[in-house]
Amino acid sequence: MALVSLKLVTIIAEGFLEEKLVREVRKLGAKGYTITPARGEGSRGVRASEWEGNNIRLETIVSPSVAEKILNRLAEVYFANYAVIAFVENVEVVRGEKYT
Amino acid sequence: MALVSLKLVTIIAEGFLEEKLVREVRKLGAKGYTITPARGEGSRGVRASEWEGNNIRLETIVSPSVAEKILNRLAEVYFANYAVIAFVENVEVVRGEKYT
Amino acid sequence: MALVSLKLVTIIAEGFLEEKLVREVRKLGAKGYTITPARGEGSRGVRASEWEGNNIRLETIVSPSVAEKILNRLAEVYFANYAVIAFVENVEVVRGEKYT
Amino acid sequence: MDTLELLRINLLSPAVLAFALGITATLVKSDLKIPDALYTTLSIYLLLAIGLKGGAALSTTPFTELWKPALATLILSVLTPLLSYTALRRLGRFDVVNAAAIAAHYGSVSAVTFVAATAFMQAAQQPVEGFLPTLVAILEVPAIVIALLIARRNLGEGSLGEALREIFAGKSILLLVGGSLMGFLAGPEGLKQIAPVFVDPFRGVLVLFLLELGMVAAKRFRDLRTVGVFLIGFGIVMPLIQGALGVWLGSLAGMSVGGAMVLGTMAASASYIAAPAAVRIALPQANPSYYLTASLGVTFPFNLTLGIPIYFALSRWLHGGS
Amino acid sequence: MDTLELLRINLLSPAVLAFALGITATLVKSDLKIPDALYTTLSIYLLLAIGLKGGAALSTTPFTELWKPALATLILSVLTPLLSYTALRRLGRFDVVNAAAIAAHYGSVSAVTFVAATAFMQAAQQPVEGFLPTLVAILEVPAIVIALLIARRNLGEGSLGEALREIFAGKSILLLVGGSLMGFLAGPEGLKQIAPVFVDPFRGVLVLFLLELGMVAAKRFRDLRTVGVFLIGFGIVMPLIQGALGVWLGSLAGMSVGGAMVLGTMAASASYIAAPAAVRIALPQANPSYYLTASLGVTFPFNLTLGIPIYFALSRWLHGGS
Amino acid sequence: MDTLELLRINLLSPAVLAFALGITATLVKSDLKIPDALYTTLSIYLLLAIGLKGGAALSTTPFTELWKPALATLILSVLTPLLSYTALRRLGRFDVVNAAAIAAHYGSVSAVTFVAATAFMQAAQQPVEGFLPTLVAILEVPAIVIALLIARRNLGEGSLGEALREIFAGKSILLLVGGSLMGFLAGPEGLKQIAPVFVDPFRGVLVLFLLELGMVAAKRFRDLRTVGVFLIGFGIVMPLIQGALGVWLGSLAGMSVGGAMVLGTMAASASYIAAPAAVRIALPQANPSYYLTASLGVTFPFNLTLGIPIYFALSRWLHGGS
Ligand SMILES: Nc1ncnc2c1ncn2[C@@H]1O[C@H](COP(=O)(O)O)[C@@H](O)[C@H]1O
Ligand SMILES: Nc1ncnc2c1ncn2[C@@H]1O[C@H](COP(=O)(O)O)[C@@H](O)[C@H]1O
Ligand SMILES: Nc1ncnc2c1ncn2[C@@H]1O[C@H](COP(=O)(O)O)[C@@H](O)[C@H]1O
Ligand code: NA
Ligand code: NA
Ligand code: NA
Repeated sequence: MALVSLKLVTIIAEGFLEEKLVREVRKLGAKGYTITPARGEGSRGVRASEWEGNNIRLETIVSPSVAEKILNRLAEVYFANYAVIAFVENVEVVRGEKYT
Repeated sequence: MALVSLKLVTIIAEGFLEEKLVREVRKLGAKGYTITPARGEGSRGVRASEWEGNNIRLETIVSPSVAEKILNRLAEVYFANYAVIAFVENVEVVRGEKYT
Repeated sequence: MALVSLKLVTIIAEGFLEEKLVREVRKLGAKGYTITPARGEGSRGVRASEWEGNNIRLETIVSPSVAEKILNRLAEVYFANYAVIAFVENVEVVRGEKYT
Repeated sequence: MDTLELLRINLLSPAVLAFALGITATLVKSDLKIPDALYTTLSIYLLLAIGLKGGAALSTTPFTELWKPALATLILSVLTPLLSYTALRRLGRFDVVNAAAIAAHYGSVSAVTFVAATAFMQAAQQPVEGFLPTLVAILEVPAIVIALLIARRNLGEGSLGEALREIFAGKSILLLVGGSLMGFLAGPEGLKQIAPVFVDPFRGVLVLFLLELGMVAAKRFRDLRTVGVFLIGFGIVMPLIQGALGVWLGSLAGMSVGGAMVLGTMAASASYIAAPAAVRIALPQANPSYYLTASLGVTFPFNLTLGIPIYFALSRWLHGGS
Repeated sequence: MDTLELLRINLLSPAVLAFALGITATLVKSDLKIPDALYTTLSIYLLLAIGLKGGAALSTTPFTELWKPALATLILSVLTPLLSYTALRRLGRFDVVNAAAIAAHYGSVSAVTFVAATAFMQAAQQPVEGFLPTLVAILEVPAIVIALLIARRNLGEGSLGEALREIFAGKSILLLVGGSLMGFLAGPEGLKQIAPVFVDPFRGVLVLFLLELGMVAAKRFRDLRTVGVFLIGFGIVMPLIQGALGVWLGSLAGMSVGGAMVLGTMAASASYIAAPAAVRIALPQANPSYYLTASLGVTFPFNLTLGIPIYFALSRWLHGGS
Repeated sequence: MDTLELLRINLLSPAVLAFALGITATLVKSDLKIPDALYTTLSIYLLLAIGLKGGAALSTTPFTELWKPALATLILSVLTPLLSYTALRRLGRFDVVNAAAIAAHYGSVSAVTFVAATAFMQAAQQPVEGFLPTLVAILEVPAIVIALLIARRNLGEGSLGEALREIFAGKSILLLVGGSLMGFLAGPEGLKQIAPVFVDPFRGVLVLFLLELGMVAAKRFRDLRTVGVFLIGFGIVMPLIQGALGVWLGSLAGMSVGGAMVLGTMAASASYIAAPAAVRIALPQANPSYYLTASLGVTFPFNLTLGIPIYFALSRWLHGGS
């Protein structure tokens, strides 16, 4: 089984950003994504999201360059005004071509 | 605290495969698993799973050899006809013997 | 984009421990956490948690030293009597100062 | 009441309006989302309630009244999947697997369409046979089995056994058959105790269900282009043929105007709970875009809006009515 | 019935008691949790039910009866956000963004407060105009738009277009307006079919909803210290002013004692479904602690417990009653 | 009606049939799943509804009528955990922790068994005291506390304080006691307003609940082998003893045939909401397989099917009936 090394970008954000974030990662080159419902606390206090559903946890497996683009975009547009965090991990997948 | 290095295999799949996949990973040597509800999009279009609940995200911590067996099995039987992806990461755990 | 390496500690535990675990990780130095609902099986049999909701999957991004403290605390107090597992991964984040 | 008036009554019923609202919600990209848990709860409720009512009615129906409609239903359950399969293979040039998969859906029944038909009969103050829900269970299973058998015969192997187990143990049949048994054993007396949950709110619950189905159907609309013109036409013409067949066989079996109309609607409807589950297990190679888009994106809206009054007009005409 | 008696009736109503139970649950750190899916379901239900009832009533209301109350409502929807904005800027020294954000909430309506007011009128056996729910829809939107326009004029650009789309396609307005249309088209006859779901259980469902809102409001209490004394005072005084204005305009428009009281309560209430969503999109820089704590932690409990009987007493007094 | 006829009525009640359907679903490995949110919603509903009804009845019950049954209940709440503990230690040779954990469950009450008993009384047209739900709250707590005290005395330390807080703030007691207070304060007048939600659908909701409980109980069946023959026997004999005790004390306290029967059923039942939560906190070393399998896999099905008619026959016999 030939494994390919790729990046797993995980974004945790207030729920109402879901559609926006999906559009962003798709536009930046992600071929797919997975969302799980989440809740949590960080440095921000109350959020509107309490009223629009909770947080989401969005994962997308992408090439290193796409991962960087996603982080850049988040830092530019979202980190200031919204409750969002993101982190990157190395993962190994079968069928590497599916993700790039 | 003695930490042991193991593999975390994450499988994202259409929900109706849950029982099947749990049986598979158990048979291949996993000692436990965790499932979170998920939804997502990839290269496949519509799936029956929309009607049978959404995706699942199955995680299992296993030895490297079991991880390989799981990936092989998925590639053989599931990748062709079902909406399934899988990836592997390195994790460190306490009580390494619990997982092997 | 300057990325910082940190530890992602994931704890999977029976649901009724939620408040306790959140208090613990906060006290040991975590600046935030994210919880997703989960279910699973391991080496323990039936759990009361079946009746108090299912498992939770708690993630927190912390410095290596805090990660160690969390694992130590779990090993000391929780591993014996409760259905709990934990594992640690390396992740890269933007805005490293947010987490420490 | 002429056919136009019936059409108006149907289109302005709360159920159809809720369906339209659901479609609108998707088209304007509303953030309205029906929680999964609610959708599942409503499905469980509808199937169980259909079963309970049918079973309770059955317990007071003499067998002499029942056997002819039951036989008509069985005949439908064999004829309709064969009809669909042949049309899809010959005229639509579908391959074996996809033709069988779609045929399984059109042979089987949509529980919600059934409920909408009975709600319409209530609104039109047309009495129907109490045992009708029992016929849903009779019609639902054989069609799926036959379609899978066809595919299997043509393909060689395939895990038919597991698929059959899946169909019978599947929640859809389990609740329908289980509910019927419960209703039969508890009788009308037992049903009365739980009527404030399983009888009175029935039509109101249907409104919530159709709100969700409208949203789902609208999502299917996007795939209409992919599935091609043939399948869209099939999704409208086949219900008309199967519906007419159902109304006719029901009338032959001595059913009332309302009963024959509901049987016709059942025959015309395409399953989207039991059939997709079974097909996904037995024929994983089949493309869900075809069968889900046709049954949910075309046939369901057609039956709900135009089909139901048409089948009723047909039944009245066959019964010599106005 | 004097005002004290009204207060007693209100405080001991199942709805207010459920709110108190919810607060208690949070204060004693109970593990009671209302599932998200239930909360969403209840919201969908309440909004749809309000719409349906209003629409059905509208379909039998002559326009001559409607236009004056509708105009009064429109005037309220323009006046109240301007009033709030001015008070917040001048007296509270809030910046433009936060003042506009809070004003959007206080200009708009809280559906649950509206429902609690009508339930109270039912308990006090005071008839109200059937078309009142329609006024909710009229009052909800313009206030939000006006508040966002103010912020935009002062800030330069901003995605107002998207915010407007969000408001109109947002589930809150979609269900309210969609439900009204459904009710209007289906009429009282259609509503009767679904009454066991959308009419009879209304007040019982409100109890479940308020249990949850009590828990949420109690969580807001923790932030009371952060938001400062001014905002707390604002959260009590502004409803009284807006409520009085609403009762007075309603009376001028010829509404009944009960109708004017409910319109006053609507004016006095602060939105926490439609407004937060719109503000989060259009003014993401605004601090949610301010607007959520004020509307949920102060104004909602105030209106629910004391406000409602006060607005009623006021309406009776304005109508020359005891 | 002789005992056999009562048995038949009970076994063919919708509630028991739903339980059987749930068991079947698990045994045939159906994909039927009751959403977590629905299960939680049903629990909240049942506990709140029990409380509301009890409280409203209490508000019109003179204290002279109440004190004897309340005292009988208190006595039961002390006797039954001691009885269970002794039997488990002496005859079953369980260690202190597990014996105390199981005793906490058998001393406490199962709300669903209580509801099933009152539904059975309704079906058998046997009137019962309105204040019975209040006794549930009285019986639920002390037994758990006593069992935990025993364990603590024998073990030395243990976080009993936290466990007590957990019990009282736990959702089960909070809703039961909170609901009772709400019912008491709102009175029968207030209850009437919310009856379409909290009174009329009660038995229908029970059907959904028992469907889920059947599925859960059937999962417990797998552990029956692990827990051993003694515990299975205990799960059948102890309810009979405690049930007889309850019926007898109830009769002594002057309760009616129906009331004494329900009190007996309460005593016979084993908790599986409040007790597991408390035990998990205070005695985390106890093995949940024992207490959950015994209470859910043995005692609950036994009481639901055979126990309820037996306790009724006993009560009629003690009251000198046929
Ligand atoms: N250190 C952390 N570890 C894990 N999740 C976090 C952490 N900090 C924040 N989060 C998540 O990110 C969301 C937004 O964070 P914040 O913007 O800090 O409020 C929170 O609601 C949490 O779900
Ligand atoms: N690049 C990706 N990153 C994260 N999740 C993915 C990705 N591609 C696919 N998935 C998930 O895997 C499921 C099946 O993918 P597919 O077979 O490509 O439709 C999707 O529904 C997503 O949940
Ligand atoms: N090998 C494993 N991989 C992933 N999750 C596990 C594993 N073992 C246990 N778990 C999770 O941890 C929970 C508690 O485990 P245990 O204490 O072994 O019963 C289980 O319910 C699973 O959700
Ligand atoms: Na059909
Ligand atoms: Na207002
Ligand atoms: Na007991």
